[in-house]
Amino acid sequence: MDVFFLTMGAAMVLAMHAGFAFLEVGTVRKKNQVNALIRVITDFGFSTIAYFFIGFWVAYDINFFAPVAELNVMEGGTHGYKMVHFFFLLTFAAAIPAIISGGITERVRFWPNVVATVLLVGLIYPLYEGMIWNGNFGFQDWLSANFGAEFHDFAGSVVVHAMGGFLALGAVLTLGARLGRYTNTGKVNAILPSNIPFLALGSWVLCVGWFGFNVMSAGTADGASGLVAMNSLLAMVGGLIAALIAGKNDPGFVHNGALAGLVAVCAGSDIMHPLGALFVGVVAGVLFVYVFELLQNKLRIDDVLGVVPLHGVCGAWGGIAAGIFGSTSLGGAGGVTFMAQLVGTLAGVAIAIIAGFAVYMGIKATLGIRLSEEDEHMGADLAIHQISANPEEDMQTH
Amino acid sequence: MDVFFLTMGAAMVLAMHAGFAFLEVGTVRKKNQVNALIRVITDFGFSTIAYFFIGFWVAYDINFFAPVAELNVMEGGTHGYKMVHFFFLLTFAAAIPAIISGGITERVRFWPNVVATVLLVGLIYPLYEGMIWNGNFGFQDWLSANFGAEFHDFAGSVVVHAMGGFLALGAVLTLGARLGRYTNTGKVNAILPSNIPFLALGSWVLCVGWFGFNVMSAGTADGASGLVAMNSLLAMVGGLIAALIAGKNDPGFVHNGALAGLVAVCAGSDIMHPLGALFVGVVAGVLFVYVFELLQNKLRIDDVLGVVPLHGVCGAWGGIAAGIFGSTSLGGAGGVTFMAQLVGTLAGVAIAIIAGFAVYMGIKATLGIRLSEEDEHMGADLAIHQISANPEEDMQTH
Amino acid sequence: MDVFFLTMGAAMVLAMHAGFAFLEVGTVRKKNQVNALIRVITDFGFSTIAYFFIGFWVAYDINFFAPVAELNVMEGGTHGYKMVHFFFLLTFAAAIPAIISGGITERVRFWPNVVATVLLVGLIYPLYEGMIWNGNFGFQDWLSANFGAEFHDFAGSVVVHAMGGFLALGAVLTLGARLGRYTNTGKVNAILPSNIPFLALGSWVLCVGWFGFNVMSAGTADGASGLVAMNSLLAMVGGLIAALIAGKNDPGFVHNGALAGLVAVCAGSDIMHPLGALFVGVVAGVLFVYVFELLQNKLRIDDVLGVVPLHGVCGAWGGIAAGIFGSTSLGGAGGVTFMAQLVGTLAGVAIAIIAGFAVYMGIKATLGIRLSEEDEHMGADLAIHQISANPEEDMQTH
Amino acid sequence: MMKQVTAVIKPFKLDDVKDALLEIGVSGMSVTEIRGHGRQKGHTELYRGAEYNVDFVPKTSLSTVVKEDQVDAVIEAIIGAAGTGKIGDGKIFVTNVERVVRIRTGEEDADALS
Amino acid sequence: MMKQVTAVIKPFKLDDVKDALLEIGVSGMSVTEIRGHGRQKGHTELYRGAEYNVDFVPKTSLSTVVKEDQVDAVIEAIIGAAGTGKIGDGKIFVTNVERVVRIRTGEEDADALS
Amino acid sequence: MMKQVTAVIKPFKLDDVKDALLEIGVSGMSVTEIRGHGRQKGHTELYRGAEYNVDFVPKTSLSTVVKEDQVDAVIEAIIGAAGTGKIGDGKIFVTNVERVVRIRTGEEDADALS
Ligand SMILES: Nc1ncnc2c1ncn2[C@@H]1O[C@H](COP(=O)(O)OP(=O)(O)O)[C@@H](O)[C@H]1O
Ligand SMILES: Nc1ncnc2c1ncn2[C@@H]1O[C@H](COP(=O)(O)OP(=O)(O)O)[C@@H](O)[C@H]1O
Ligand SMILES: Nc1ncnc2c1ncn2[C@@H]1O[C@H](COP(=O)(O)OP(=O)(O)O)[C@@H](O)[C@H]1O
Repeated sequence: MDVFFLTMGAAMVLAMHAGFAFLEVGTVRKKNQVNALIRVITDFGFSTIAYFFIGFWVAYDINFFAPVAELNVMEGGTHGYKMVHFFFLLTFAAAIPAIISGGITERVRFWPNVVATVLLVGLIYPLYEGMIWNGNFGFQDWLSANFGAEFHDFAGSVVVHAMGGFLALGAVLTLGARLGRYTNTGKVNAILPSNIPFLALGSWVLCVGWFGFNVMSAGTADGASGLVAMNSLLAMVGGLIAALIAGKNDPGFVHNGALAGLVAVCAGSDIMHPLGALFVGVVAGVLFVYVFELLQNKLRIDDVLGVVPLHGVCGAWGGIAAGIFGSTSLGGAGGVTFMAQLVGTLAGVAIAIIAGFAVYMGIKATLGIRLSEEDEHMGADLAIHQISANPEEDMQTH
Repeated sequence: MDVFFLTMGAAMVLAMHAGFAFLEVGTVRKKNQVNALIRVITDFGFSTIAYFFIGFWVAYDINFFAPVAELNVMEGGTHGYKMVHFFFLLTFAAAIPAIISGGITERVRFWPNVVATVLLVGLIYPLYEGMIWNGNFGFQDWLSANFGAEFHDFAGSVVVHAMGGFLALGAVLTLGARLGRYTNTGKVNAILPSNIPFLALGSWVLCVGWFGFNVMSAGTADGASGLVAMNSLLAMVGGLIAALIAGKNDPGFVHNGALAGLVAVCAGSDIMHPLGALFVGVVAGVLFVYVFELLQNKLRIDDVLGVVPLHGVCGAWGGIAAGIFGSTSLGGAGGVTFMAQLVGTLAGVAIAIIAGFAVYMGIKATLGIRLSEEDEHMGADLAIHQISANPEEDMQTH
Repeated sequence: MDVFFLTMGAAMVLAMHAGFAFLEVGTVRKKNQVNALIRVITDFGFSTIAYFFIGFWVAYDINFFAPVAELNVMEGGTHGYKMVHFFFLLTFAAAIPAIISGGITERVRFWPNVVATVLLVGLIYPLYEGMIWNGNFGFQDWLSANFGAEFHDFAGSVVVHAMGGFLALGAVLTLGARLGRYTNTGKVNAILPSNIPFLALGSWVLCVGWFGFNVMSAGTADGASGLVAMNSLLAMVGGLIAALIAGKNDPGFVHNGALAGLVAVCAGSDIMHPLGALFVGVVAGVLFVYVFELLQNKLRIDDVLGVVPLHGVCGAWGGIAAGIFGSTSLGGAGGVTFMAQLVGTLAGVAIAIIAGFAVYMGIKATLGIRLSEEDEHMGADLAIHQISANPEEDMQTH
Repeated sequence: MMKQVTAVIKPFKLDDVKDALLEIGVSGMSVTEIRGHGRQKGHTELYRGAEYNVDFVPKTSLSTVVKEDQVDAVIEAIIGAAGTGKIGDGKIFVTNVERVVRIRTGEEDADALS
Repeated sequence: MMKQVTAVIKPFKLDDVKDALLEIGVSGMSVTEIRGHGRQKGHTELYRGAEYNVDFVPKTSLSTVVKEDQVDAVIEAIIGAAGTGKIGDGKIFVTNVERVVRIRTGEEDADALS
Repeated sequence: MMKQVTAVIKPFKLDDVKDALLEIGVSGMSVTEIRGHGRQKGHTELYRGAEYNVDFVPKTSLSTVVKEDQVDAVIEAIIGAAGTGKIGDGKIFVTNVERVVRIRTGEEDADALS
């Protein structure tokens, strides 16, 4: 039964990776679409390997290297619940490179990016994941003792999203902006997306899959909570409406606004009141629009899909918001404290920022991280994959 | 358990909204693709708000404004079954504007359309929904007393589809045809769809999601019925094959024919024999093709996606067909009468037609409902969203 | 409960048919996209009819022609478990023409192809399916007696994939290569795919749906096994990484490589150790790349999507691999023998090859199977469906 | 002598211009999608808060090769069919063509155009 | 003197024509996708029961600027490679070019073409 | 007399060339996406182990009709803006235009260009 439950959750979050892929395909220029697709599926592949052989053991001290007979997975036993739990949690872990991918796209080299994926999913992410979700290093106990509660992150606003989003900050800054994005004279050149329908498709797939991400985070079918489902729904809706208005009907903002709400609601979706969730979503939608514009146009950080504002900032907001709207005084279920949420969130953000710079600077110094100017100009599709997104058509017109 | 069951159903029907979006994106002209996408997701957003704050209360007298502690949703209680039930039923309610959207696309103004969405999902739809599915106003009792049975609409052939489809009639007629669609000299100008693969994608998503729509209408995992699944399958197949043949291999007809069968089978899918369901689907497929051509070319009603024939006519056919093929004499499970089905269906259709004209005429008179000629000519994408569907490419060639 | 379980499985495998459609749409030339879409959905329709009226009865001796009251499907009874089981197994059966479709696309006639579909899904496939999964004809008993175990094919590496893939061999050879593909002087002309993002979309849908294909093959929610899920995951990942490397970053190879791993893991996913599954996937990924190139470029067999290597060769490899990695000596759960797997696999492959030639040669001789040169040149879209994939755009530029 | 008359027009006027030309007996024409820059200004697109100016507007270029004595009629027909009176209606250019050959038959000049 | 030879041909003949031109020493050419109207008729599309006539057929326009003495050879090569004998094979137009400049070097006329 | 100056340039140089022309007072221009064959070679694509040579490279053709006395300035501006010094920078062709008409007003020649 619970195997069925988690399988559905895992399948839905697996589908989200297709969502990440299409969100990126739609946003990049046409000459980088193939690369976006291959990079996302390849990252998923190497994430699985890294998490299977190292990461899951780092976070939970579990591995699967005994013969099947000893793993107690057959019908008499647990039906392999641990295995499907691995699958489910892997789809979360693999979201880390999928998130970062959107920030570094259109200029990153292929294999060095795979190395980063392995390091992040095998080591960095499980480190923090284990601290929060497995009580490793006594961090949760310390929070409990000092701030009255553990850090509550039900479905990963911080563990997954803020972690991925702020890891991307180091990655994006290490890589630098795409050619021609910002001029020396201070001008900001717009680089237009190739395909809004693909962007929207990606967003829809992510929205739908997210209900697996959140509801199935309960772990067992009997633990599944309608509150989580309703809160996710309302935060999503709050995010999309807020981004629609703040973003003046812009398709990029609307479709990412729904995701902003979902990112923010993960942490407290099991304890907030639906009205609280709606409010959290609205704030996330607005936050996304303004921080996106701030980073891109004022701070000149070329985070292509806006993953720092989307996953980083909205994720951190979600971690903190759980401490506000989860409290009984605001109609929530309680059991959280503002300070524990704040400290837990800041710890995650700090680890992410530091690790992001460390990993990408390290790779830059050793393997090189960025495409040559010529390759970037030609596009990653032809440079790395020797094929364009619409080969039949491109052969005719180019 | 049932929370899990309904969550899956809700996620599947949520996905159907992406299906509505792509069916529309593929059918409209390229200059209106972005608008179609944004309108569908925005409608979903405001539907949620309207149904959460008003509609669900109108239909079922339930709201969620007490603190979490009092809502009895945590693990000891019902696990928030009511909440996920709200989510599930919302995805039905939100189908109303999604259906209408396909009829009024390419010329409707943005915010006036949102006002219509709120009125329809907050008031009109829940009114009839409550009458049928919650026994409000004693309508079902009256049917029982007079026609030997309640009106049986298992998964909403009439409550959702005929309602949406016939609401669209008033909307489409109030708006009028797209510029250049029909000339004064009596000529019918074809307006070609932009993208058949997107149209087909939308149809596939709707088909798959529909099994959530129908099977999960049982409400509980133990109530789930293989008969519903099989009947839905056979009606879908009947509809697509009939539309393929009647429509002479046309991709628009084939892919909508599958939906026509599914629309028609909703009402009686839990009581008809599979052969009955197959037949109901075949009739729906043929009906769709002929009524579509009649409306478009003879009656000169510019219902862009054909939602009146698809949801309206096939939905009404489904309501009535449940009274025919649900009877034991035709191998069905019985418990329905032809007259109750007929009267229930006609009541729904009448409410829809009247309300459709009332709401859209009202909005037309007060806010205005239609884009200016100039905006319609330029396309809703540039006019409302200042961006086209393929901005990178369009910047180069326009 | 189990009805819910299998409904989810059936819906997921139904979605895979959309995956087949888009994998094909993306790979063919633009002038054949509409035809690919219509052919896949039409094949699904006629498969349902054939399997409902004949095939299911051929394989399992079950039909549904009694009145509902006698079918014991209502709430007191089995909830129609058999019916949803039919639905689930139908989605497998319908995969046969969907697989073949990818090999014969761009040149096959429409209605003769439907005839082939009906013959294959109504007769040929259920024959072998019944032999393996229902013990028909005493084949399994004979294997048991002679080779120490029955032929184990948990989720259809051979029953579905090798069957479909090797049926396609006869179909492809009977049809011959597309015009201009190979010249008399021995030159191999490349025919480029139209749309890599659609190809990738198809692949992702297939990957996600596959977890329904494999996990739900257990048949009951309590039988669901985490081992199956984990093995499927690792084989998929092994396949994609291997194809990435062997295929030198090619998008076609990467996205099909994931499927190659999944094809191969079906048979033994319930008994192999995860490391065995990973290895089986890696081999499948490499096999796919090399056999594809061999067939296309050396043997000059114009199997457009590469379904013979993908489903045929990798499926056969999966059937045999279950006999190797399923054994306890390699950490598996045991209960299989290498010889039973080998003989069972070869039997399937032999039936497929013979039946493929018989059916397609027969149709060629009677109805004709191939488009006229002129139609093939114009494209199946205009020739058969009188419409192109992007009508609005094509009307402007053609 | 043969002349090529090339008209840069608004895309949605193509059908009208084509019909007008066929009416006066023009036997063939070739059409290309182009983008033009002139007095008519392009529009502005906005994406996620960033503005993009589209400096070119879509235009259609239609050209037909005719005998010299038809040139005036052709110009008149185009002006009649393509004009909206608004900026951006486009321009007509006349150039000299020295030789015309029909590929199918090898016919030359006036014969190749009939 | 330099001449521009422009050929309107069937799209699938482009490769053959290109090869034929390269063979006789043509150094460069430019190609545009166009749509043509002439004796060859367009097809009809049908969508959901409504008919659409496609009045233009896809054509490819290939043009090369050569020295005057090469014109005959170029025309011959095109006729040889582009002909199918069916209506719609297309036409060749020859016009005068007064000046040619190579952007990279500033070379003019014959030098710019070598 | 009026002349048409047509420049085949690298696509990413279009904005620079347009700006340079506007600066010297050119009032209008038309632009087409073309593909060119010349000394600059196309690239190779690889799909599933099969190689495809792309024989044409994407180019942009920009043409403007100006009065004869502006031709030298226009050529100079184009050379200045479109040159990268690498093979494939493109060519400029000058041809004679006998007549220009503005569709909107019917104005002819120099008036039609102002
Ligand atoms: N000097 C020119 N040379 C070439 N094409 C021109 C020239 N001037 C205008 N055009 C073309 O004619 C189109 C219409 O010109 P515009 O100045 O906008 O309006 P109008 O023709 O009404 O004066 C332009 O978009 C451009 O394509
Ligand atoms: N008078 C013309 N001016 C410009 N282009 C023409 C003319 N006549 C024909 N063409 C071009 O040549 C193409 C072929 O012409 P068509 O009459 O169909 O066949 P054919 O060249 O074999 O007589 C047309 O589609 C059109 O693009
Ligand atoms: N003889 C020609 N006739 C027409 N177009 C030409 C000719 N030669 C070159 N071109 C065009 O100019 C482009 C650039 O020419 P190329 O020989 O590659 O470089 P360059 O101009 O630097 O010598 C070609 O791609 C083609 O479009």
